[in-house]
Amino acid sequence: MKIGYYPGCSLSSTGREYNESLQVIAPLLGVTLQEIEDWNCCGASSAHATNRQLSLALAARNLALAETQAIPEVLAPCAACYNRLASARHALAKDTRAFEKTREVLERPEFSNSVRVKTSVEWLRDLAPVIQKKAEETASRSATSPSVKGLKVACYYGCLLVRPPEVTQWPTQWDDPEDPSSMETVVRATGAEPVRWNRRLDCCGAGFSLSRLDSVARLGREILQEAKKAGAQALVVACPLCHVNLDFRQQAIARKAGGEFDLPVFYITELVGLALGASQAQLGLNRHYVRTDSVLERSP
Amino acid sequence: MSRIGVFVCHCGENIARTVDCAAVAKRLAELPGVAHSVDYKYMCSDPGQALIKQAIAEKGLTGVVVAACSPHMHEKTFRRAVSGAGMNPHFCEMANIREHCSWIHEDRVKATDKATQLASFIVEKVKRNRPLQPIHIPIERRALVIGGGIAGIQASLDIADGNREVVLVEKEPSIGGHMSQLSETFPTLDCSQCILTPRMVETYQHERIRLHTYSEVESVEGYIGNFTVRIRKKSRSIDEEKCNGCGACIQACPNRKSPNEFDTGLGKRTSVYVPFPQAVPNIPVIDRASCLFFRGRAKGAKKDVCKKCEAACGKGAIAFDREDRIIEEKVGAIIIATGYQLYSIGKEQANPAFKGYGEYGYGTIPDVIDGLQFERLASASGPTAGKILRPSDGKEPKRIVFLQCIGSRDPAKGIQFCSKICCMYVAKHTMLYKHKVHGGQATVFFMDVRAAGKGYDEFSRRAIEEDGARYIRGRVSKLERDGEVIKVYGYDTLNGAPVVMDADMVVLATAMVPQTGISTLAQKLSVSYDRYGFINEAHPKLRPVETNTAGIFVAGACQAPRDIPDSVSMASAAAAKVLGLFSNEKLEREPSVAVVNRELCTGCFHCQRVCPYGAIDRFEVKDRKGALLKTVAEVNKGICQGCGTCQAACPSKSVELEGFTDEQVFAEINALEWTGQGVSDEGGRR
Amino acid sequence: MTSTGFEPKIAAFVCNWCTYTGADLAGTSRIQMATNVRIIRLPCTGRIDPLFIIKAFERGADGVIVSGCHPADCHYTAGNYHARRRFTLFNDFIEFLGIDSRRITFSWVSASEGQKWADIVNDTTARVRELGPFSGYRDLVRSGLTGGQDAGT
Amino acid sequence: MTHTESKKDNLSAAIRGLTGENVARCYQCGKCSAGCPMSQEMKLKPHDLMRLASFDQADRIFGDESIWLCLTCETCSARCPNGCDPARVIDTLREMALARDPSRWPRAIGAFHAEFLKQVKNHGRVFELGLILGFKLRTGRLFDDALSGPGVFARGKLALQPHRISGIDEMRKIFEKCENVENRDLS
Repeated sequence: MKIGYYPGCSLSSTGREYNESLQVIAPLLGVTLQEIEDWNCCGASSAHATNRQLSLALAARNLALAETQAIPEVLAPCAACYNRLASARHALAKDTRAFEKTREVLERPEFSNSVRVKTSVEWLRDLAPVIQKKAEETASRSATSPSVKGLKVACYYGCLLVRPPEVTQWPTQWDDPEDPSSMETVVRATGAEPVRWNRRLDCCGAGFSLSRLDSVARLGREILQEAKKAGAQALVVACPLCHVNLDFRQQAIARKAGGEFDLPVFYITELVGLALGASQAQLGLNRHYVRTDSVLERSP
Repeated sequence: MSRIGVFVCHCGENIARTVDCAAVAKRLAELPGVAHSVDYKYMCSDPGQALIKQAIAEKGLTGVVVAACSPHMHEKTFRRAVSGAGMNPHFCEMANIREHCSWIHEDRVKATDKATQLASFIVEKVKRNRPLQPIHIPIERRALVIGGGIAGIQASLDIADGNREVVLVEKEPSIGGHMSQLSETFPTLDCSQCILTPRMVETYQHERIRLHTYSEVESVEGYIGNFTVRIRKKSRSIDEEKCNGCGACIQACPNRKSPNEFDTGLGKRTSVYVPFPQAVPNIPVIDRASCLFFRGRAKGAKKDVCKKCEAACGKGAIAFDREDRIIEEKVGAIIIATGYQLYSIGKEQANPAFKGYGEYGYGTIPDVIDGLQFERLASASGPTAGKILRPSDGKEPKRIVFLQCIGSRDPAKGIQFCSKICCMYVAKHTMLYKHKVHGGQATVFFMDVRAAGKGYDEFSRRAIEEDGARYIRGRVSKLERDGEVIKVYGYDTLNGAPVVMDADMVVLATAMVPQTGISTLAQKLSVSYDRYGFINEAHPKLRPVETNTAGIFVAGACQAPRDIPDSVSMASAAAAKVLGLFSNEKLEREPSVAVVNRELCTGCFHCQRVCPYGAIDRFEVKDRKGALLKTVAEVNKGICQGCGTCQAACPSKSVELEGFTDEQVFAEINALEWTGQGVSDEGGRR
Repeated sequence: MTSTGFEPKIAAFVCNWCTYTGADLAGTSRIQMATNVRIIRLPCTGRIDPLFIIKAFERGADGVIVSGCHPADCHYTAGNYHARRRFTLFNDFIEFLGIDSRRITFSWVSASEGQKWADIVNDTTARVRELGPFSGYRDLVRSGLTGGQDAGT
Repeated sequence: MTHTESKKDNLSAAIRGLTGENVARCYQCGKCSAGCPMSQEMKLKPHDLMRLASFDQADRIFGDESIWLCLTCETCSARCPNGCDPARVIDTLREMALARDPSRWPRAIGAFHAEFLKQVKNHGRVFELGLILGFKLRTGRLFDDALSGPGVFARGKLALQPHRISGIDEMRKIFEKCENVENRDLS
């Protein structure tokens, strides 16, 4: 099986381990990732906040490249990139004027806006039976390697994976925007246990990661506190911006809150990778700020 | 040869100001077949009408054209007048030279020409009119009422007290509807059961009301005055004749775990049960889905299971093998009073357009309940004997939050309308809560308080001013279960600040939507309904309790959200309409209906497919020996409303609408050619 | 073709419940409009046979208006839907007959739309005046399409 | 509150023209502001912005930094009962604000957006190290955050060299066209 791949800027720097773990699990799941050649930044989070035409054009160039490279479906693991590409695709499909204008700006008259965009969550959810089967095989093969079985995790979707419903659930609804379950399905397939908690869809404030640290600290704190309260040993995310906020800034947030969270933050791909028997180093877990090995050893 | 009389009205100055009425009369006199043509100041006045009657007698007229105002205004007047002179009223027609001419033009020459021509159309038409006799249809003077809630009960009693028989069909085991579930009613706080129960008993005992509970309408055929209704009497698995309502079977039933529907799932009931103690009729029903005997049988158990009720019954009334029965009733009028149900915030929705509230947990948070559940908690006969207690742990909620407009006024969830009653019952709930939980705090999140009604606003203000309810203007973004409490994330738009509060219980004022299955019923009755399923009234102002199908009426919350007083008013209005209809032995209808020429009809039944009323039947033409020659269309005059769609669709031109035949319409069109101009003023009158 | 001084003759086929009543309202509201339109009242647009329109042209009309209740507002529930379907097909046919389809106005006017009725009357009159007199009806008669429908005295 | 008439700023019509959003649809229930994560930090909450926009109060909106505090998490739009899209309206208001007067941009947030777009324009992708350095230079916040700590490099999180895409000329052209105000029909 082949799928187009749009890594996005973060996956080559702050979110490197997201890319690394994805590259590890794709072949294990029988998937070939075909990276869009010469892709550009999707424009999140600055273009749409300042210049709508630019935000459409930046996203559309990638969709147009995928078309010319005969890629019908693109995996955009970064939630922000996914949201921008999906928003542009939706806007261009619904607004002929914007579509014409964008084709003109791109100087790509052949662009027909036919590419579908997928999140890593939807992609893995559809592969959940395969993941489960392979995870069980792996577990029976080696009882010694670190396992995620029974690890209590809080699935954190954040804001951009499922919102706004008109965009993310178009043209087909892949999950309930107010009560999603895809991430939990994937987590269960790995053998870990999703906990019930209350902040699955709230924004972590990553858009202000550099500019308004107090806001980011407040929003991050609420998420970490709720996850902890619900008995989670770790968080699972599908967005490099969320990861920066909740992993890298966790210590600073904890300091302000006057406590310690010690909640490792896994990319969903890392969790799948662990279940499939990949090593922590292969998956880039050593790049995390909050150490992950403690919970992995702890889980039975 | 026709002898048409033309009468041109001045309508005082209204027509004469811009139309030269004398010239019109003069020019029309020139038309072939016009025997008499005059103008007069007020044709509709008594002397004007006398003029027409006199001319009919003296000139031997065969038809009358009155060129005056709109036929919607005075057609009846003039038809009555010619009728008085012995002419068939359908030989009289009007040309509209006021609304369609003198009032909308200033140019006297052009207006006079136009008036002349408009009248000439009608002259040509009247030449081809045929005498029509009013259609008389016998009326079955009994009524069917569908739904035994307060609206159905009221309508049934009114009709029965008016000396006509009523067939009342209720799908639940007892009549009483939602009103029987309520604790106390606004704005008087009188006990719902106390005022309703006597009416339920009266309905049951009324000699002219035939009550079919646990029954549903299976099919409806016929038309006004002559409906045939098939009713499915669902099996109670109890012999209704033998049962004396002693309740021994209920005592004996070992399965006590089924959710009690009457208590909105808050309490439990046995498998053989009456929905509530005051149920009418007081005859139990066996719920086959939960009954041990029936479940055993469904699983194919070799031996009969349980049957404890049968052993306990002293009357031998348990009838496990009784099946549904279909009975037939003939009625002349039908009242739909099927009421409402509450919108659910869950993922599963009755109407695919409705969405549910994921942000409020889709109904999975146990202490988030709806208004009817609160009614049951507050009711002395309810599962908590009138104590306000949380379903999750039975504790008394010290902080209770009410959310208004849940579903209602929320197009994103699929409903745009206001449910009308929630503002009032929420105010009532805060009062009941305050009276029952001393020291408790009630908070209401609202968008507007809509308390229009006698004593309503005073009532809702009392909740705030006397009973201390806190009203916060704003919607709530989400509800979160946080241990034992529910976190409410709201916003106070009047104070300009977010509000986050802990609640022990949240009550949602969910929207009123029509009962499931209403569209199926409406289709059986061929009445129209809106996109939510509410039955459409024939006219929103002037015909509020009629539907667009003659003989079928509507009352209560199946037409739109209604409170009790509104439902009762509608029910009485519908009953008055039915009694009015029944005051005649026969029904007189306008004779403008379609007729089929059996000779020409080829039996293609195109007409049947386009007829909006299902008025086209099949008629078998047979020879003297009874051998079938052909099947042709036949119009049921009782059902036909006279739209003429069949005629335009008929390929063989074998169906004609009386009063608007092809011959008549083409004659009008042909008159377009005749200008009526250039006739000299000296032109004589014939 | 010069159209100076040309006053078109326009036949209007309207339903009794919506448009006729709407035209009554225009009258009671004293809304002034062109004098060129002659209304022929029918119970419902469902009753309107396309032949009526052809016949009108044959008998000297330069334009035709067909107007009934708004969709979903039909007094007879669905008559106007049948009419609409019929006239969609008819529209293709009319050009084939050599009648400029701009000579025909199809519209919906409810009982409360007096002003809309006046606008339709004025717009249609102006448009048909622009198009000039319709002279093609003799050709129509010759084509035999409307022959035999003549309902003389 | 008093609304001064400002006919020349027909803001609601401009928003409708650009986005199709009818701000008059907002019935001020406040559900957006109830769920907004930034609402407690904003002087003008989402529903206030909708209200002011429908009364064409451009000066009051653009004279405040609230629009810049929106994170575009879309909670407001996802939950609006009446089908409004406050997030989209706020995006449009920001774009209008910049077109009117770029200096109104709050310093830190503006610096971030400006530096971000500069990165995209110059390289086609965001060079995060460059973004951070550029941001810090623009704001003077050289030492107030630990994102420059040695751990970042040790973990290989930040690439030291920007990657430049080959279609960079095309990118620049896109930027030029989109930055041309006439091309954006902003009123």
